[in-house]
Amino acid sequence: MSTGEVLLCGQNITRRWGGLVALNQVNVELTRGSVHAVIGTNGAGKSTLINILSGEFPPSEGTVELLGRDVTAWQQPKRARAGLGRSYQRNTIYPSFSVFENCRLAAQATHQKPWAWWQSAQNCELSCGIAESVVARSGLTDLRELSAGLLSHGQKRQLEIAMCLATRPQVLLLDEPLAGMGAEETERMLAMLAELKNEHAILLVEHDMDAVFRIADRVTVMVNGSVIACDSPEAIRSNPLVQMAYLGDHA
Amino acid sequence: MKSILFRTTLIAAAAALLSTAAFAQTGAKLKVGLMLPYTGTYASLGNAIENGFKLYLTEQGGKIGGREIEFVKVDDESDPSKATDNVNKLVKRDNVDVLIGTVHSGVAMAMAKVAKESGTILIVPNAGADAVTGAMCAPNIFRSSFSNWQPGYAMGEVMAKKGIKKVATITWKYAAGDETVRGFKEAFEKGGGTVVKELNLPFPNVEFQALLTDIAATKPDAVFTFFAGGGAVKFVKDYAAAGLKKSIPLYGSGFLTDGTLDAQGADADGLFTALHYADGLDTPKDKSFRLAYAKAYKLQPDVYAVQGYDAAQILGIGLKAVNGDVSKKAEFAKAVEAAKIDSPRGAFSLSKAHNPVQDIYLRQVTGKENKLVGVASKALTDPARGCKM
Amino acid sequence: MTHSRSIFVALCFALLALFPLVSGSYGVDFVTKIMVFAIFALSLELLVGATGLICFGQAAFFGIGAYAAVLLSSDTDASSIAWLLPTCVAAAAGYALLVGALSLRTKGVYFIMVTLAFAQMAYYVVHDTPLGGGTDGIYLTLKPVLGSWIDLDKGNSLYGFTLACLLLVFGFLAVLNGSRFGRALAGIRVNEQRMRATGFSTYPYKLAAFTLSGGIAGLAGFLFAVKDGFVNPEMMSWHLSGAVLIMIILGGLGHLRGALIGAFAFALLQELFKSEAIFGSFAKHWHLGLGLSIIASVVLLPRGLVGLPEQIRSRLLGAKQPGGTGL
Amino acid sequence: MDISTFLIQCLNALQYGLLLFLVASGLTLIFGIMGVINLAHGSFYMMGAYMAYALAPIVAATFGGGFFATLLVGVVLAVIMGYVLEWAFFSFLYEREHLQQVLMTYGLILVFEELRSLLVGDEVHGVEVPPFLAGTLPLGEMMTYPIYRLFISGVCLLLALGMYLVFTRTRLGMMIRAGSANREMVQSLGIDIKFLYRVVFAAGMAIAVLAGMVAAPVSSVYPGMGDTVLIICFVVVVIGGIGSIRGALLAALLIGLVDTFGKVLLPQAAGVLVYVMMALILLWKPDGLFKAA
Repeated sequence: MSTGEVLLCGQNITRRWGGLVALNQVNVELTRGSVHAVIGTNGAGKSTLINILSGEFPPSEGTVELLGRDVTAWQQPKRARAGLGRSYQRNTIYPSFSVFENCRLAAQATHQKPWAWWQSAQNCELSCGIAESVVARSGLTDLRELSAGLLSHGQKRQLEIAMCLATRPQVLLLDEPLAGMGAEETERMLAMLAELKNEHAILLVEHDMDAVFRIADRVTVMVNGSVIACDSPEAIRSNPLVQMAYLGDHA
Repeated sequence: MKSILFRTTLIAAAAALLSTAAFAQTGAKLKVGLMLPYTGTYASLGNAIENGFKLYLTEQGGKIGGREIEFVKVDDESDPSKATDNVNKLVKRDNVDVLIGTVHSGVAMAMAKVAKESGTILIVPNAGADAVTGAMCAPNIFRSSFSNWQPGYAMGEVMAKKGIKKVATITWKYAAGDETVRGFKEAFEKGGGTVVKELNLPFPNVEFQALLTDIAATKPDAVFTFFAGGGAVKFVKDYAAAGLKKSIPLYGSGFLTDGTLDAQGADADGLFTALHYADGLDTPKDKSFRLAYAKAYKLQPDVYAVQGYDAAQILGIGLKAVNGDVSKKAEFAKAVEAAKIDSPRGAFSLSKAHNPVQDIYLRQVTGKENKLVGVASKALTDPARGCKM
Repeated sequence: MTHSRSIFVALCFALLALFPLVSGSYGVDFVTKIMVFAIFALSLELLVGATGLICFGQAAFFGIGAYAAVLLSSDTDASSIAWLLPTCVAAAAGYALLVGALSLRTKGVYFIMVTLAFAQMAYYVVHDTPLGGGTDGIYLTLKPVLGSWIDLDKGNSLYGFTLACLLLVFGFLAVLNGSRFGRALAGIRVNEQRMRATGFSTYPYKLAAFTLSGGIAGLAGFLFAVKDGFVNPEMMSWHLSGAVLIMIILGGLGHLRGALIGAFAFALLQELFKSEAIFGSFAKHWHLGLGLSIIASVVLLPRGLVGLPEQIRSRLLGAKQPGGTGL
Repeated sequence: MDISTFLIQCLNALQYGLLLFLVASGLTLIFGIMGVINLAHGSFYMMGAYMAYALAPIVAATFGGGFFATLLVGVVLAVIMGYVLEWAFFSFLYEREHLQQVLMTYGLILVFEELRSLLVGDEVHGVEVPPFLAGTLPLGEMMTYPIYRLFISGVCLLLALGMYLVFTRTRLGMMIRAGSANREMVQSLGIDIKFLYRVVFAAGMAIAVLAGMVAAPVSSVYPGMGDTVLIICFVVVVIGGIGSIRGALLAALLIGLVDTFGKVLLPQAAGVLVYVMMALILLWKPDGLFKAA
């Protein structure tokens, strides 16, 4: 599994809402084994970028390639089945289901077999097996039977990541996974991301600058829908354009 | 001690024997199932029919054909989808001897089917669906009201005789409307007239403006219509408001102005309608009926009350002939078929298909009443198409 | 299904099986009608309770099943259930497929109104055109039979046949809710966006659920037409779509038992308030009693009748830990 | 169909559309803006019609008021009833599922229908047009047009403009729209949302009752009349786009057009046309014609 293989790339992606240009000729590449962070002020177009890459809605111009195939026209479910998992800024989980059932249902997406109505979903070894492993991996084992709605905010974010992993994706688009997390929970999440990095290509949209510069291999900075810089973390930190536009005068 | 015990059981047995004997001698109460609309748009018609029926009962001293009556009432809500269950409630659960009902034609059709299968005597006090005494006719099914065909046909004859040539018809697109207009067309075209336009709208839609404008555009010599209840009130007022009343005379079946005159007010003045009852018949029977009804219920009787009253009379005639034994169906039917029913509307008899052969009166609205003008057609018999009895 | 719930359901079906032995022919007819409406309520429960699709036109599929049963039967010889029943179910499912394919493009209240629109279209086609025999309806002269051992003309055999259908539909839906397809429907109800993000194309699932629900409603329509031997356009009116929706909400959404309990409760409440024995002349105003008891159920039973035992238990034993998959 | 008949039919279509908007206006408020699925809207309309019939003699007897005095008394009564109704039956329903509102308002339909039967009986009634509005205008050589129908159209346009201005141009309107979008947020901003909803519900009911009273002389008063308008009111609100008053007005006019010309040109399909149109519009624009307000 060679690192550096490009799994997902978006070429001059543009998105217009009537007169407003939300994204302007954005290029982005995700390579296996690396975390590509995208930072920028609110309204820079980060979420719009993730939504277009994940297929939530199509770009006005530009193309998206996943594992070498042009998926621009593909709907979100088809891209997800092709190996693209994503998490949302506002956690989207199944509050009334148990933690285990959340993961099991996500795992079921890879082999749905809807016609097999006589088989109970609970004893489908494949989805239960995957669910067991992702629950363990995200440290939620002791909360396994609890209704997801009763988890703390941090635990819900971890559950969302676990549900992404349950679909066996190759590319992960994470929308502010650290938002609202305590220090100890942030550490555990960064550890998980570091571990995930080897097998997956990760896009990380995040505001927590320390975390970004600790984990990211490449950083893209966006302002008002366009990319003003895309480089290694160190180069970005010392780039005058970025400082002036984003970090203010302190470096 | 034993003897006392013996004596009491003897007396108890005798008493029990006596009561059952007495019970048999006067005959158990006749169970009459009243299936009428007590809720919804036809609720007032249901009340009028029940009042008319009970008036005859009180006049006969609480007995009909020598038997006391026990009423079992069911609200049919004028909903055909619930009709079969409501009828089964009366026939199977309460096993009534006689069924009286109903107003809505769809419900009456379901009642006719159950009555035909179970053999229970059914007297229809209003629903005018031709099929009840047509395709669905049966020895145990009678009707004390009319068939939709009759008022339509009578008015067709009247308008043809008046020399009216071009007529437009307008009604709701449901059984009562279609059958009345069909009856009208048959008589009117036989009398040399032509129906230039047949307008109809979905039931219970009451937006008439578009069709009134269409009538004005076709400029017929006259308009024939069938509406009842709230629809009749609105149509007459809209027709007058649209200024058509002065230019194109409006004729209709009696239900256009029966029980709705105070709601319609002056807009209904002068309208000609045809029905088997009218105000101011002043025959002795009608006068005594109206007096008794007004005294009993503090309101004026309408055609529905008359039909309820006559349903009771038909039951009385049949029961007398079989002296209270309802199981003798054939004699019951034969007696009723032969009888002449002395009704407030005027004496009438039942046709072979058990629909009233009656005079249809021409009436004109004057002073909030449907005043009798003349007889539209004498002893009109429903053709009872499709009846194989 | 947890232990206590399956015992309750088994008890219900046992009672239903024994009922004809103790009741007269009217009671058999009456309970047959309620069971037909229970099947009809179960079909809507699959849509509203399991998938979260509130359909306000279910009476159209019910009516199509009923009209198909009457229009396809001949007056000379009794048609066989073997082909008539599947055809009626297929006819209703076919219309459901068409309506679903179009209406599932809309969401929320708009979906409710589009399903109502398609149901009203079916109603007016039957009400205004000769196809449906007009407003007075049509008669079913000979009731269907199956070989020599099921004759639906006899009350008790129709009762048994309807009970068997209810049992089959209930069992099928219970298994289906537990299957992968059922869990996917539950996921769509709770959070459709997450389902799409994990890779479920939700439109085909919803369409399959809509068509299946239409077919089951068609089965209920078939049974109703055979029971009455008479079909009328009012069977497709929005009043019936509303009534069946009220049944499953009254019973409690999200539970198959809710549909069962709701159908029985709605019918028995009406009988209670209509009975002359209890209310005498006030029975004429039975709408008032029914309306007040429905309002009381909304105030007192937020989760419907099915939630009653749990509510009582939680009030007696202090708050219970809610969890697990509701069934 | 010559030109003069065509013009008269257009006038009929316009007038029916405006009447439809008037009847559905209370629903655009309670269902459209507040998001409460109110099946009892038909009952409110029926209540208005019966009030116009029953209150007229009482108002005339007590302080000799005419048509407008009866309207005023009716609206005041409706506001009080709406206020109490919201407090008693709706205040705890906003957090609950939409379907709980459906069940509650279904119960209310049954209760109102029976109270009407108990209080006023089951007969059919008519309501007299006030004398100074009773005249007619000549229309084409055969027909005349009742002035009262023009009065109704006037009331409707006034109401549409008033509601539109209140909801889009005033702070109250903005608060109400915010409340229906996110109830908790508005509450946290310190606005007493409970009182606000009670006022809006009372206003919605008052408008529905006013519509019933104004339309009574034309629609006549009969049992079950609320039932016939209920579905068409929801069609108007939904086609127009939930929460949009402009949308509801346009939808009402569209239905007026389709229904009027449908009856004349395609009589057998008259019943189906409105629903075919609704299905087409919602499939073309799944969120109705206009966005909110």
